[in-house]
Amino acid sequence: MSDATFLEYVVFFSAALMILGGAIGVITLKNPVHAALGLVLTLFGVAVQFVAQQAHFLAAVQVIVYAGAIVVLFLFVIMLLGVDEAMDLSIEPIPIQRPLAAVMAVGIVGLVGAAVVRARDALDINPGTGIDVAQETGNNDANIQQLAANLYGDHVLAFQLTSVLLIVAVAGTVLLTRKWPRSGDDARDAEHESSDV
Amino acid sequence: MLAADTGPIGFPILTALVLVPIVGALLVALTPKSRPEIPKAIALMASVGTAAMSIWLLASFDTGDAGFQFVSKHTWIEAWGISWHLGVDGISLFLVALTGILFPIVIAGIDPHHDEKPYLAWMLMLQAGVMGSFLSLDLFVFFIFFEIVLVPMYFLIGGWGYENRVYAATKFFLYTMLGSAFMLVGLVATVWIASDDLGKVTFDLVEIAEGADFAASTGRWLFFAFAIAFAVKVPIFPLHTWLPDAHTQAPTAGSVVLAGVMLKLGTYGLLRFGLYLFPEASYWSRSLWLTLAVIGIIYGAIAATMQKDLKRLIAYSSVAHLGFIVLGTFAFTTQSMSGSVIQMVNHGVSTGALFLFVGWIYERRKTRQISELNGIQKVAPIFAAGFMVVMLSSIGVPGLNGFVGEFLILTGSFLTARWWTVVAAAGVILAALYLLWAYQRVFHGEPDDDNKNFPELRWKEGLTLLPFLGLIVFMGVYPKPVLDRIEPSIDVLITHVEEHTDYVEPEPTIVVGDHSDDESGDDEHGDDEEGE
Amino acid sequence: MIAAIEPSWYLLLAALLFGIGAFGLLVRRNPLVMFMCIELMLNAANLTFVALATQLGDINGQTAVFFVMVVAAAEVVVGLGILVSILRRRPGATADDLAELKG
Amino acid sequence: MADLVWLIPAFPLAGFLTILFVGRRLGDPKAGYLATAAVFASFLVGASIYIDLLGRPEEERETVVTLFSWVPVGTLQIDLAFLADPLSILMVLFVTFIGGLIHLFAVGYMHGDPKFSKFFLYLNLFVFSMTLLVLGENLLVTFLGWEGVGTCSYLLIAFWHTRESAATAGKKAFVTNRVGDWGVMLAMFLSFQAVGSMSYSVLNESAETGMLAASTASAITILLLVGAAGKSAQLPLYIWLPDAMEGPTPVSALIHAATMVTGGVFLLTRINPVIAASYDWVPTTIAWVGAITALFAATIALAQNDIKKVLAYSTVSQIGYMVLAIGTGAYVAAIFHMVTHAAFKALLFLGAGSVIHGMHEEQDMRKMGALRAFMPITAATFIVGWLAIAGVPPFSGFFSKDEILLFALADSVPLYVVGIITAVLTAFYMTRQVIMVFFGKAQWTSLANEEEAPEVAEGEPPVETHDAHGEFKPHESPPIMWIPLVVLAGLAAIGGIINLPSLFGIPEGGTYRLEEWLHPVVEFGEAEISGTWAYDNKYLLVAFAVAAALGGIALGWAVYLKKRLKPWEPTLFAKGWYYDQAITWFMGNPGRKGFDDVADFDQHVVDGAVNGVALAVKETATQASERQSGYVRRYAGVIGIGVVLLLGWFVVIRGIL
Repeated sequence: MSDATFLEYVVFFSAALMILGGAIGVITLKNPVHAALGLVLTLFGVAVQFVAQQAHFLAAVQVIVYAGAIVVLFLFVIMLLGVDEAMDLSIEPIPIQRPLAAVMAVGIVGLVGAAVVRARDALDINPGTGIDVAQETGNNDANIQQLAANLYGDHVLAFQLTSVLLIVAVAGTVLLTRKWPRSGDDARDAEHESSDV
Repeated sequence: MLAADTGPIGFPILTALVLVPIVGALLVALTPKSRPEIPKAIALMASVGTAAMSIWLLASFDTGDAGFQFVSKHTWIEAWGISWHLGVDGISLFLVALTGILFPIVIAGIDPHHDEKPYLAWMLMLQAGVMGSFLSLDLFVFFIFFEIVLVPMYFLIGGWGYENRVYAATKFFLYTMLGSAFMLVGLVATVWIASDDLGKVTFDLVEIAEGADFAASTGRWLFFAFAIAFAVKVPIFPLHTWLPDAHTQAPTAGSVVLAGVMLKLGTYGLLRFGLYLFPEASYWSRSLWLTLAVIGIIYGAIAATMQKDLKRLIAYSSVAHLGFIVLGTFAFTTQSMSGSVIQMVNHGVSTGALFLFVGWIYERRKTRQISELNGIQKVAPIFAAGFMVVMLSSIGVPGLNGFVGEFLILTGSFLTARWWTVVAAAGVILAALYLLWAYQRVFHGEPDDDNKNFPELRWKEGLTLLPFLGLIVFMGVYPKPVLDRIEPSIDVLITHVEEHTDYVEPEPTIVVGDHSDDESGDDEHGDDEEGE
Repeated sequence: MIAAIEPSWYLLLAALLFGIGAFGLLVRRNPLVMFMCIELMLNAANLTFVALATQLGDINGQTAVFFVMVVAAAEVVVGLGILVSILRRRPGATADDLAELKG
Repeated sequence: MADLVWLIPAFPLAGFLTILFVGRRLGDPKAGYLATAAVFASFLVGASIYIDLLGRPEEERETVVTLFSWVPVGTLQIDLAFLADPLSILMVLFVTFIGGLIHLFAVGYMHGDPKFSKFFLYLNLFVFSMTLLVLGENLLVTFLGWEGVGTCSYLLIAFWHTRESAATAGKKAFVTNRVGDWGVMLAMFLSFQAVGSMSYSVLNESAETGMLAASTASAITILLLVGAAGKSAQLPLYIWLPDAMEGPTPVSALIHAATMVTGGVFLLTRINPVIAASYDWVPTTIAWVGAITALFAATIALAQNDIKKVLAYSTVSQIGYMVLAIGTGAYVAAIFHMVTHAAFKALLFLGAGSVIHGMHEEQDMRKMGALRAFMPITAATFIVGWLAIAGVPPFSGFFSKDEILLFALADSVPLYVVGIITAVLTAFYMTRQVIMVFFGKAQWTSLANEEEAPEVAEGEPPVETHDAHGEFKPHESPPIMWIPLVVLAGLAAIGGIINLPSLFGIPEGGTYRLEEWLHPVVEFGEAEISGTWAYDNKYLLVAFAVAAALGGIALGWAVYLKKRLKPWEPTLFAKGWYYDQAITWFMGNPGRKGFDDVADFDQHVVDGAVNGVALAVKETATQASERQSGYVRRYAGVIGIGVVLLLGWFVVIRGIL
């Protein structure tokens, strides 16, 4: 493995800064709209990190699906429900929740970090079949093609099931959020309820 | 021991005995609500069909054969050595027959008063469970049926019972489940440990019992795991308190079935899965069981005497009667164990009939309190006469069925457990006391205003009662056909115990006619010979 | 040749991101923000996947990320649907107000 | 002919079944006649078997008829088998004959009772059971009859069950008998353990050949004595018999005087070789149980005012004599007294029944008197019975009692003294009864107009179609009732001929007929008394016995008729030495409380423990569920801590580092 170039360090650290800054923004900003914007920042940072690791397709999906669709959905819901008023973060109703959270966060980061640091040399480099990289193969679509082959080959069944999952999720959401008639002709309602539940 | 696939006839009758009620239950459950008469018809057909098959089984049972007959064996889960292994021998034959006969009578003769469809479905399910428990020769299959039995009974008590039914049903379920938990652990451990001896994992009862040789300490732990489950089910003192509640709160049919066949799952289990699997441990711990049995006999009788609720009184009398069965089981003689088996059937018949009467009394008077009943014999003499016959059978008057079992148990137990028997025989006095006293308070005297219109025995009730009375008299006068079928299997079981322990079944001290014996004889003749 | 940056750097970054997300999940009461924190944690996981896929030279890691995204999308859809129906009945509810499972 | 012995129980059984199914249709009095006919048919079969046996040599007078195998398990093989031998056939003869007469009497006595047919249903069942008892070839068949008669006794005592006292008396009889049955059952078990059989022949043979150890024989005997004490109403279990007088009078005569209560004596006679094989103290114990009971019951009878209670205690006392005879090895005398007692006591009871009937259900002797003019036949027959029981020669009781006293003296002097005192008392209290009922001044005229008549008009169950009750007047019973009385009086008078002693030139060949007849049965156990002082002085003993009887009568005469002496009837005697009260008190108070305590213990301690466990689980669960705050963030936090701990375990402890 060749040493990283300066540019790569710049990219890594600036992206890391985006990620962590956005994440801290998410958890500290009182207004949920601002928090959502912090999330966008993080997601973009992650996309950058994907690009840096030659996972171009995932980076694109990350931007389109996450930053595009999901965050928009968040914002949409915030606006729909009108919950964008700020919340006082200085109060904590549940006793010792924050120390608990702190212990947990520090514990996870510390332990995982310690493990990663100690194990950095233990991992084999590239024992697998290898990842196609555009620069090396000369094929600009190398990453997409390799991913597609893997997805439609080894994981085709799981892929099919994700489509089922999405349909169920959509259908379930529609059912969940639909407003059912409260009263009125009971018989028809009851039948409705029972057939749907 | 292991015959071919199905037995002398090509038809797998034992499987059918289990499946017909299950299919009946499913069919009943599937019938539409709009046709209330169909479930009854289906239930009757299924149960009568089962009864017919069990009677046919009785008739074609090979009397001299001690082993399992009509064996049906099919591999089910090969990896764990589980197979659908059914068989019947002298010990289970009459319990199977009783199960087969009791249910159609109960289904036809007792009206649940509401929600007949689920009631019938549960009844059939219960029959299948009990049937399966009596027939299984595979530990796994047995356990499944043993547990299945709880579910219908829980719903029958909870759904069709009396004022405190939910409490009673829950108590019944939890208490029995607790015991079964021990058994499940013991069962898995048994199979696991036995696999060392057998070289393979198998749940087959016969293979384990014949092939495995547990170390004494291991066998004792395993035995107790099983025995606790059965002791709760029997119930043996001091694990009996679920029984009065369950009996009192259960609907009439539930009580009849509970007393008639379900309690026998415990005593049958002790014989089949206690003594047969763990002869060493059961022989080693016999003093404990004998003592508990005798305490149960006396204690149950005393507690019965003071009950104010007629149904509760009979429930406590069951505790006493089942004490006799346990006594006979752990006395390890041909007579006592045959007596135990026949007493299981006899107790089922006579106590079942007593519960029928209490149910009828409740239907008429809406009370079971002894203090609110009096003088019934004057207004309903036939009703009273029927009760009297059943009661005398329960007391153990010779010539009626109750006596044969008690007599054999006590005679046999006297050989190996003399002082226990001396005390247990006193339970016979108490049995007369509590039943006659109850009879006097309920039936004798001048009826008061509430009781003077007590309706006489109805035709339908009489017809329901008739099979019980027939069995009571027949089994009391001519028990030989029954005993002939029981004895070979008991002999095999005792031999099995003798092979695994230093126990030797005692013989009579003096054999008259054989004058070659030393004339002076052993002067002590065994006063201390067999005692503990 | 790819990824001159050592994979463990990515892993450390992912651990930090995960820790922040988890911390936020525990301290924020707004259910929407809690959802966002979950997204942060998922992204931390994705980052790990990609980093290890690169290090091990195994495309399956990237495939897993793909699936995680799909599931995340589905989860957000359903979760937000639930939130909408809850908040419609009880406007302004925080996570602490939804304590019906109290024993 | 002896092979047809099964017919003897078959007839009453057939009668029972017939009445069971069509009894109500037959009604009053046909059902009664049917029942009577069934019993007499048994008597005829018994008589022909008797003749058959008589024609055989002595050692062949024993036939076993096996009907079927009853309880066969392993070494225990019990057949439902009958033994026709001199003892059983003798028992059958007197049971069925006297039983038949009592049936006949009952047809008249129970006339008009709404449960007429049921009464004969029970009576036939009783006779069936009684014949099983005496014909049984083994202990178990006897026990079948034993319990059967006990059950019938229960049913018949409680026949008028709407009366609280009758119901209680029935229950008491059954339960007390069960105490005795406990002994019989244990004796059966012991017999099986010792000889592997319950058959009399095996048991007796093993005793005769000396193979039965004395300890076992003693235990069997004592346990059977417990059973006999229950069934034959001996101390300490006699308490049920006086109460049993709550039953209809024919029942008292049949069951509680003539037949059932002698079952214990029969059983002990049946196993006489076993008694002989016992330790010496065993027969002595039996004798003393009998002697003390005889004296004890006689004292109580002195002070009873109920006409049936006197006879009940007298029965206890007389059976005490029989048990005394058993204990002294006088089996023939015991059976002899049993037969004569059956005759005269049945006579006395039926006479009492006739009196009660004539007095419109009055049982208190203080309200009787001078009845001989109104009921001449009853009075005459009653007097015969009185002389017989008092032991006045040549009535039957004299001979049988004399035999017993002879054996008693041969055994020990104290036994004889007790026996003689009892004889005096017997003569005395019977005289008292006869005088109070039939002689003296009529005590009923004054009562009649005041209170008695309306009370009768209300009607106890056996309502007779009497004349109008405006004028109270005792009346003689109808012929169907007095004919049995006359027959029984004849038997009571001349019954002694079956076993005349060789006294006073009684012709050779006429003496000791019963002894010869029973010889094969009691050969082994019968005591040998020839050569003892008592035997050599038997004329003296006869004189003593006659003096005792006449003395007792004279004393009674003087006290109750001539009023020369003040009657001495202490409350202690009237209350039966407070024995019954003590037991009743014990059962009612500490006994009942103990039972209640056990029931409470079950409710609160045993079940309480179960419910306590359930409660503890519930409490713990409630506590635990309060930890469930419902805050999803708290849950997440706890999960997080778990994750940290798990990570810590992997990373630090498992040492990935």
